[in-house]
Amino acid sequence: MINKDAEVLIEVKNLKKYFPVHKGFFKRTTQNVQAVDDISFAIKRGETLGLVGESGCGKSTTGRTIIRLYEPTSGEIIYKGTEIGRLSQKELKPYRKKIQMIFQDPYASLNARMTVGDIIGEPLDIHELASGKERLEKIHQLLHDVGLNPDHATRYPHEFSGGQRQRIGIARALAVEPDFIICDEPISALDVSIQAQVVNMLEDLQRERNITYLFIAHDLSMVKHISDRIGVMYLGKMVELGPADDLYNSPQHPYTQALLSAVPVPDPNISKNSKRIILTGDVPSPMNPPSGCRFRTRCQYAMDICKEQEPEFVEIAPGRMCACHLHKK
Amino acid sequence: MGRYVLKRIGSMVITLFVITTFTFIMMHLVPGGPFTSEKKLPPEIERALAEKYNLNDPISTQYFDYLKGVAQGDLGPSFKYKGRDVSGMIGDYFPVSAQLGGIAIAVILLIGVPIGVISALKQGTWLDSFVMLFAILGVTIPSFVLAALMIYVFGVKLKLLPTSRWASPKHMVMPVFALAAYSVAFIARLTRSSMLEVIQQDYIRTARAKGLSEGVVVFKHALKNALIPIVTYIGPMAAGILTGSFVIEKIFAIPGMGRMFVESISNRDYTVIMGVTIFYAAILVVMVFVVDLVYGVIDPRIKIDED
Amino acid sequence: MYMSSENLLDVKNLKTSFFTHVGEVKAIRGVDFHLKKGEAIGIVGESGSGKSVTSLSVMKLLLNPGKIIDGQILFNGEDLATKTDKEMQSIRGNEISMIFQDPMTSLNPVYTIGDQIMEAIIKHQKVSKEEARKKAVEMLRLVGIPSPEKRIKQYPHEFSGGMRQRAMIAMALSCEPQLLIADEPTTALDVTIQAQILELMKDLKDRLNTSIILITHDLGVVVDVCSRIIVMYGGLIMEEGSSEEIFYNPKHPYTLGLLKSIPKITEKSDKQRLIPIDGTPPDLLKPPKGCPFAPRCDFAMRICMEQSPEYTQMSPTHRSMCHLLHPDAPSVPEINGNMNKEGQA
Amino acid sequence: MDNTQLKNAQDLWQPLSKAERDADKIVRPSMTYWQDVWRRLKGNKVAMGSLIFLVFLILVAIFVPMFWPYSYSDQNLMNANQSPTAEHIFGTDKHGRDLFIRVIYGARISLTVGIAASIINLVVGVVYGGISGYVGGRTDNLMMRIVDILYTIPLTLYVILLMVWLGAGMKSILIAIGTTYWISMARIVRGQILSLKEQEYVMAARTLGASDSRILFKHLVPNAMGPIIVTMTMSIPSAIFTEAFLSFIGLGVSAPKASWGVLANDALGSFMLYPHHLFFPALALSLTMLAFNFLGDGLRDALDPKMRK
Amino acid sequence: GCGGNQAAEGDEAAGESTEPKIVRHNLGADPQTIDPALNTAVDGAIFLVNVFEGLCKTDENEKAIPGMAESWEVSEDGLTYTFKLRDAKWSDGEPVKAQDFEFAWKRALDPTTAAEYAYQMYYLKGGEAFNSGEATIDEVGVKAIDDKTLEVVLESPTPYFLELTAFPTYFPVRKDIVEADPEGWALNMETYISNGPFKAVEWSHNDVLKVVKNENYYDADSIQLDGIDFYMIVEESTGMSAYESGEIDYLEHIPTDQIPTLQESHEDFEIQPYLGTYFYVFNTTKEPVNDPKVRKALTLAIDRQAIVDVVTKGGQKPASGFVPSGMTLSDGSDFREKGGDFGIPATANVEEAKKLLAEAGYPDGQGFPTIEVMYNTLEAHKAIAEAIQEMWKQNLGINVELRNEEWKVFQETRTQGDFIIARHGWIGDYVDPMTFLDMWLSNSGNNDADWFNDEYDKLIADSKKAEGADRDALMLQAEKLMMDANITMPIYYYTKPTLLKSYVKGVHFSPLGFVFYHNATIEK
Ligand SMILES: Nc1ncnc2c1ncn2[C@@H]1O[C@H](COP(=O)(O)OP(=O)(O)OP(=O)(O)O)[C@@H](O)[C@H]1O
Ligand SMILES: Nc1ncnc2c1ncn2[C@@H]1O[C@H](COP(=O)(O)OP(=O)(O)OP(=O)(O)O)[C@@H](O)[C@H]1O
Ligand SMILES: [Mg+2]
Ligand SMILES: [Mg+2]
Repeated sequence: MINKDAEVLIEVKNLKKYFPVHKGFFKRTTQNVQAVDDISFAIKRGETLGLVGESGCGKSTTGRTIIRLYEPTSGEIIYKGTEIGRLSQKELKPYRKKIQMIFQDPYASLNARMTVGDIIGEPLDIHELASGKERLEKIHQLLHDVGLNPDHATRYPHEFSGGQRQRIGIARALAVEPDFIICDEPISALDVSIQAQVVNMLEDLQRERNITYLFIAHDLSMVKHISDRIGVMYLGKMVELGPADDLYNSPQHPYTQALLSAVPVPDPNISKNSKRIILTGDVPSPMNPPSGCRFRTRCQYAMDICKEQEPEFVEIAPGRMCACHLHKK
Repeated sequence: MGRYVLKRIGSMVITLFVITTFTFIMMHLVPGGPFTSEKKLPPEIERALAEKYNLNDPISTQYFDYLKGVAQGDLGPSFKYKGRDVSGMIGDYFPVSAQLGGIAIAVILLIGVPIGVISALKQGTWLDSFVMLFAILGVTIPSFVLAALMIYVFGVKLKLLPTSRWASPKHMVMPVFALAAYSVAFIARLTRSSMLEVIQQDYIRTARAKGLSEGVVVFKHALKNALIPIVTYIGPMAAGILTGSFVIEKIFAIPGMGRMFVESISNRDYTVIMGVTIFYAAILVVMVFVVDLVYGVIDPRIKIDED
Repeated sequence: MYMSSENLLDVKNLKTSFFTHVGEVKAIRGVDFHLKKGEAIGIVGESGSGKSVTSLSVMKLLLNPGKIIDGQILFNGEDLATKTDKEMQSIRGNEISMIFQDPMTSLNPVYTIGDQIMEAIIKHQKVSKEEARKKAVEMLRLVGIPSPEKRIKQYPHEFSGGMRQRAMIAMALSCEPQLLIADEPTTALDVTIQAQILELMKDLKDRLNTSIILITHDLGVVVDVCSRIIVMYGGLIMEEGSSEEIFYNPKHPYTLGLLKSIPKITEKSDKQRLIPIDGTPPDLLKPPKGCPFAPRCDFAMRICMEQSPEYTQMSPTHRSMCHLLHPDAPSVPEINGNMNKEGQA
Repeated sequence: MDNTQLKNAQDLWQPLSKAERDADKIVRPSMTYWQDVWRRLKGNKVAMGSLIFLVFLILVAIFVPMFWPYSYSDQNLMNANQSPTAEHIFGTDKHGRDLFIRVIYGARISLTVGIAASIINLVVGVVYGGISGYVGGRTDNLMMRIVDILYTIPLTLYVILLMVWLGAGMKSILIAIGTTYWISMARIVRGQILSLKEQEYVMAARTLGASDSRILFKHLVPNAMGPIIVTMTMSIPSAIFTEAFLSFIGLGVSAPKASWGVLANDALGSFMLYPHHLFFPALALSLTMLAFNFLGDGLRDALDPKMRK
Repeated sequence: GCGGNQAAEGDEAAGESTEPKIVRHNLGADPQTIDPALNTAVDGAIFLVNVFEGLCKTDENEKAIPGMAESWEVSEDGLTYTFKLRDAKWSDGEPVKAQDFEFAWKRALDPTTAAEYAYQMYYLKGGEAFNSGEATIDEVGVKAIDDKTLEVVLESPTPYFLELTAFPTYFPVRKDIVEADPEGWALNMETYISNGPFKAVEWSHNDVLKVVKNENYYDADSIQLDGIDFYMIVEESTGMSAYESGEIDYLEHIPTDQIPTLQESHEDFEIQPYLGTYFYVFNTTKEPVNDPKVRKALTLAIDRQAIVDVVTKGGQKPASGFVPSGMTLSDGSDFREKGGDFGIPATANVEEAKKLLAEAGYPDGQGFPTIEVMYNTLEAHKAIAEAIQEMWKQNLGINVELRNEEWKVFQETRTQGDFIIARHGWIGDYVDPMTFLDMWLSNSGNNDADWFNDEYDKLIADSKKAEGADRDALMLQAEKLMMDANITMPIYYYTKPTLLKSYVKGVHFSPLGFVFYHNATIEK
């Protein structure tokens, strides 16, 4: 489905995002939240990369840093060969058309006081893509594209169901005809039947327009369904990355294993027989992550080395990367 | 925490300095001086007065001398009240204003908050509409009209209460009420809207689900959460009320600081204007600071020493 | 139909409405179900189908415009619907506890976790503060919160989402209720924390013989904990049955639609399209006079728009409300046949 | 089941096509935001009553002086201090002027002051508070300290200065009120913006490349409209009374023109003897304020699309 | 629903004869000082005349009678006065000495004291020179010959000098006490030693100033009151309420609107004379009032009777000359009556006014520019201005606009001549026409009309040297000159409406605004 030789659309190199915690008399930065700590990956045109991990591990931060809602602390964000991590907001404006985002919360990400038409029309206005009658036609076209009725343009977000709202968000993202869309948990807030509607639509759009996705979610079955490759994050680090099926069938990192075992299976027979790896202990604070491997405090295989040395993120099989001392030969 | 307090005190001092400077400049820009009077003084007398109060010095010198004095805790002599100094005058009048204001604040809280709570709980009932109608009227009817009406009814007609002065608890009833009315109304509206919001919160439902009685739910769980906007309003309001209301003090002939301040402006009593402004500003910035501290007490999520 | 004497909870023809200024929102339009001691049932359904309102009705915690307008809620044989607020206070938190949908907002942010747990214990068990504290610590330990002695002094915002959820559970269980209502206890959590909580609930059910109503739209979660499932839609129960019956032998197009729309993590990568249920839920201000699901139902018939279907009982535990089950109806293989092979395997 | 249904029982079991299923979906007429606000407002009886009252008052203030037999300045000293009669329905004041027409004329001034002040207040307060809250950090701190300072500087001094520099008149009043009245609005808007700016729809707008001013004024301010309107309506009476105070210092419109605040102030000394001097202006003011408050509450609801149905 | 009057009676002021006889007098504002040398205000003076006593006192006709001075001699040239002091004591029992007077007067003139009313003592030889630093303290013409003899030398003969010695600035102070704490002695009631019928015991600022009978007063036996409480209720309507509810016995700032009803029905109400003129001043350098005809027309076009009857209501008299009545000439006749009315009737003379206006080039008011009338912010001034505005409009067909300013700003504006017509008022400092006439001297700081007339200056200068009938004639001539020039538009002569409880008897009011409780008593 993905052309193996397709060009790399977006590449992230050694991306770090620390949030300063201010304290004290002169507002000195005394501590950092290491929300994203040195992660690298690349996504090819037309590909979907899934990103999973525990709550608070830095998935959203990764997405938001790529789209430059946050200033990266260090590292590079390369879009079609251009470094965009350091551009000013002004220089960034043309790229705002190319990279778009769909937000987690379909309720909060639409301004309740704007009509759907104005919400979808806003990117057109900002980038002066269309005006007057043309603008209206474009809005109607977009609504049609995401499976809504052009009549809906004069309604307000709260008059729609969650799934429909998420479609409005998608129509807004599509208005500028982007190449790359970051989907930050676009379906987590929706119920199952509506999740399916949205996922289907994303897939259709990808097929028609060759759009590239970074798909963030914690619902592993859905991520697996939509993604070509999946990255697993833990406490600001990428711990495993590989093709969706391979990763599911043979998870290599202990955290990935725990994660997969915890997925509830909607099937009474399987559910009753499955065994779970229940993680013990709490998620360590990203303000002072554990030394060495960040997962070691909750890892059932933790060894001495895990405490001393941080495992490298290396290729352990063709197309599969993992950061764990267990795989060091 | 200690550092935070230091930092806040630093910014208070800067704010006070700017206020002092502005007031000083404005005061000297305003026409008329302390010795302007209907019968013009002979030039030699004016000269002698200017000499005595250092008004012949360049404005900048006067300003820095004044600041020096203030830094040493000396607010200077009054120009109009012969022989009295500003600190002494504040010492005479502030306690009265503070007493009146303190009681009024207590009344505001003890009446305004429960009224707001009740009308929020009875939202949409006649009780609610009735209370809110009064609240709007309370905001609409200015305190001087209210005071005059009360004096007429309770002082002159019914002879229940003394009309003026500040001597016994009986003397306090009307001024306190006239002073509190507006804020009672305001607080009631504020409390109501804030309670309406809180009462719908999930954690109130949780409290009910625990089987707690309605009183505990409302006054322990809901009210504390609804206090933030109330406290925000009360801070600056308290500074204003404690330092005295000109209108109330004048109408009820109460020897307070509000009266003194407005009179000092009409008198162009420079040092008094400055002294009271600084005093008021100091109370205000302290109040704003106290509000911030209280935020932290009420709501543990608010971290005051990280801004 | 049921031996009501065995039942801890027996809800009969419950109707609940919200009297808003735009009109009456008929959120629950006649719901019957029951629950035995030590039993866990799941309520599933789309957003807005009335799951939360049902549970809030049982607790009698509906907010202002909401009113129970008809029906009985028999708890241990007593009708909660006719009880006063005062009488309910001794039942709530004591005999029936509830875990609310959103753990982030369901704890009072201005009191410590300990305060909030102890409050209920002191109120219902009439113990001293010190004993209540001990009990609270013990409860927190039970739900797996490390060093509970320290944690008890912290405020909700100092807890992670999963910890808050567990604190809520500790609070709900602190008085050892006979009935626990858990309203979407895990929606906001990621799978690993969700797994911990589900484990805990099963454990409590087994150890304390607590009855559980688990409300969710995540079918995987229901299957994990519950033996019986109620499927709600538009304020009505569409179908009810044991988990096996619901999963392998659904008799309602809505249940079928729900099941079809979930991707299977076990599926191979030859990707199939997901099969969603198109359309939107009904407007409960003007509930359709026929079957509420009819406008979205692929098999809808004229009668479905005209007339509300009756329940058809398939087995002692399995019933469904669909015109397709009527003998006159045309046969639809998905419903009338046993379509799910796995069920027989 | 009744008979009619049984008759075409066969028909009843016919599967429906998709189009038929969609047939009874309710289609809402399409309207613009403002049409919608207006429609919602119309549904609110109290708010509409208030609006009608205010419009009526404004019309009366504009047109009644044109045909009323007396003007606000016509004196008849021999007729002073009359109680209401058929001839002078509100009675006369101490110069024997018709109190009714003076109250009506006062409405022109007080309403202009009240409305204009709240508009200035709205514009300055919202922009200032909006910028302070939106930009945040040091700018916010600085801007809020400036607000503290403005709040503390003696108003009387400031107003006297204005009077000396600008002279009396409506313009000066508006400047005086406009420069000092927006402070509480600024504080409130700032608070709202601080909490709103972290919302996801703001992030969304930013990813679209929206400029800061667009985000502030198209996204944030409309969402803070509730508290803004409440603050605005609550500030109208104090603006009207501040005008009376300004007139006292000499900044106001010159006598014999008189606003409600001035009428009420002047009547205070003699209200025991001539209660009607105080009663009518105070009544006009209170009714107007009630109307503004109810209209404000209604408008707040109407501006919120969630109240639609 | 309560007992009405009875309740109040039983409350505080129950009329038992054993009760101390204390009058509760509302002073209004808190005195800015009660140091006799520094006081400039009437409220302070009301207090001072009851606790201090000068060389002379004044009788009911405002003529000097012996006070601290038993007797006096005046030299032929009228320049040297020799006072013989009686055996009087200070309130602490010390004797009152001539040195106390010398000290007090020199202190008032001393530039370092910076007394605003020092000019009240410029009559003393070398007084003005010392005050402006051009002479030494020893050159001032006051000297204690011995403990009981005081010699005073004047700059020029001053017929009203004896009355001046009854004025508070001339009161003696105790040298030892004042020198010990020159600023603070008058604030601490312990050190506030006085020599009058009462002595101060408590001063709670802005609230009450209490005095009690001074047992050391030489005439203590005739003092029947036990004390006076001076209250400070500023707000007129509150004062009125306090009076009505029986909290105070004396009130003099009465809300205007209440006066007619009080006058009709209240036995306590009385209108006292008050030496002052309320007038508008024209800026004689500004168009169009630089034309005397215009000024005259404006002066004639207002109905003063209507103003006092309907607007001010305090029993004021319409003013037709600048100097108010109440001051006698050497032959005992009233200055005002002698001076005549300059053709200014109590009601408007519209015809004459119109004629003059037409002569000035504005027939029927046509072409008359819209000018501004200024007043300082006060309800009473506004009411008068509004009435006058309307009268001019109706009678002359001219439009004027009203403008009000804050008091101090207004004074600056008026001094700087930044006006066309401005409200003015003048209260006499002493009971002699000169206190009104010398304000229009070319070198007077109070000549806001900017009217400079050499002839006038000469008349006044001559009158200061003259005596008896000559002096009277010169002053009358001067007033006529100034009135004919129409630089002012007199409106009314002040009065002082008062409310005094009928059980308080024997209170004396002076036209300078002072209230004497020397012979007062309470009879209930
Ligand atoms: N603006 C911010 N300031 C400070 N810390 C932040 C900020 N945004 C995120 N963080 C911190 O960064 C870490 C990663 O947050 P992020 O939102 O990226 O997690 P996530 O993986 O998206 O989690 P979830 O699944 O809950 O959405 C968290 O510890 C969070 O507290
Ligand atoms: N306070 C209220 N006022 C009006 N309608 C309400 C109110 N609360 C709930 N409803 C309506 O009742 C219906 C049922 O809501 P309920 O909360 O039970 O849904 P749910 O099944 O719990 O959905 P979710 O999965 O989103 O929690 C909905 O249509 C909702 O709009
Ligand atoms: Mg996230
Ligand atoms: Mg729910």
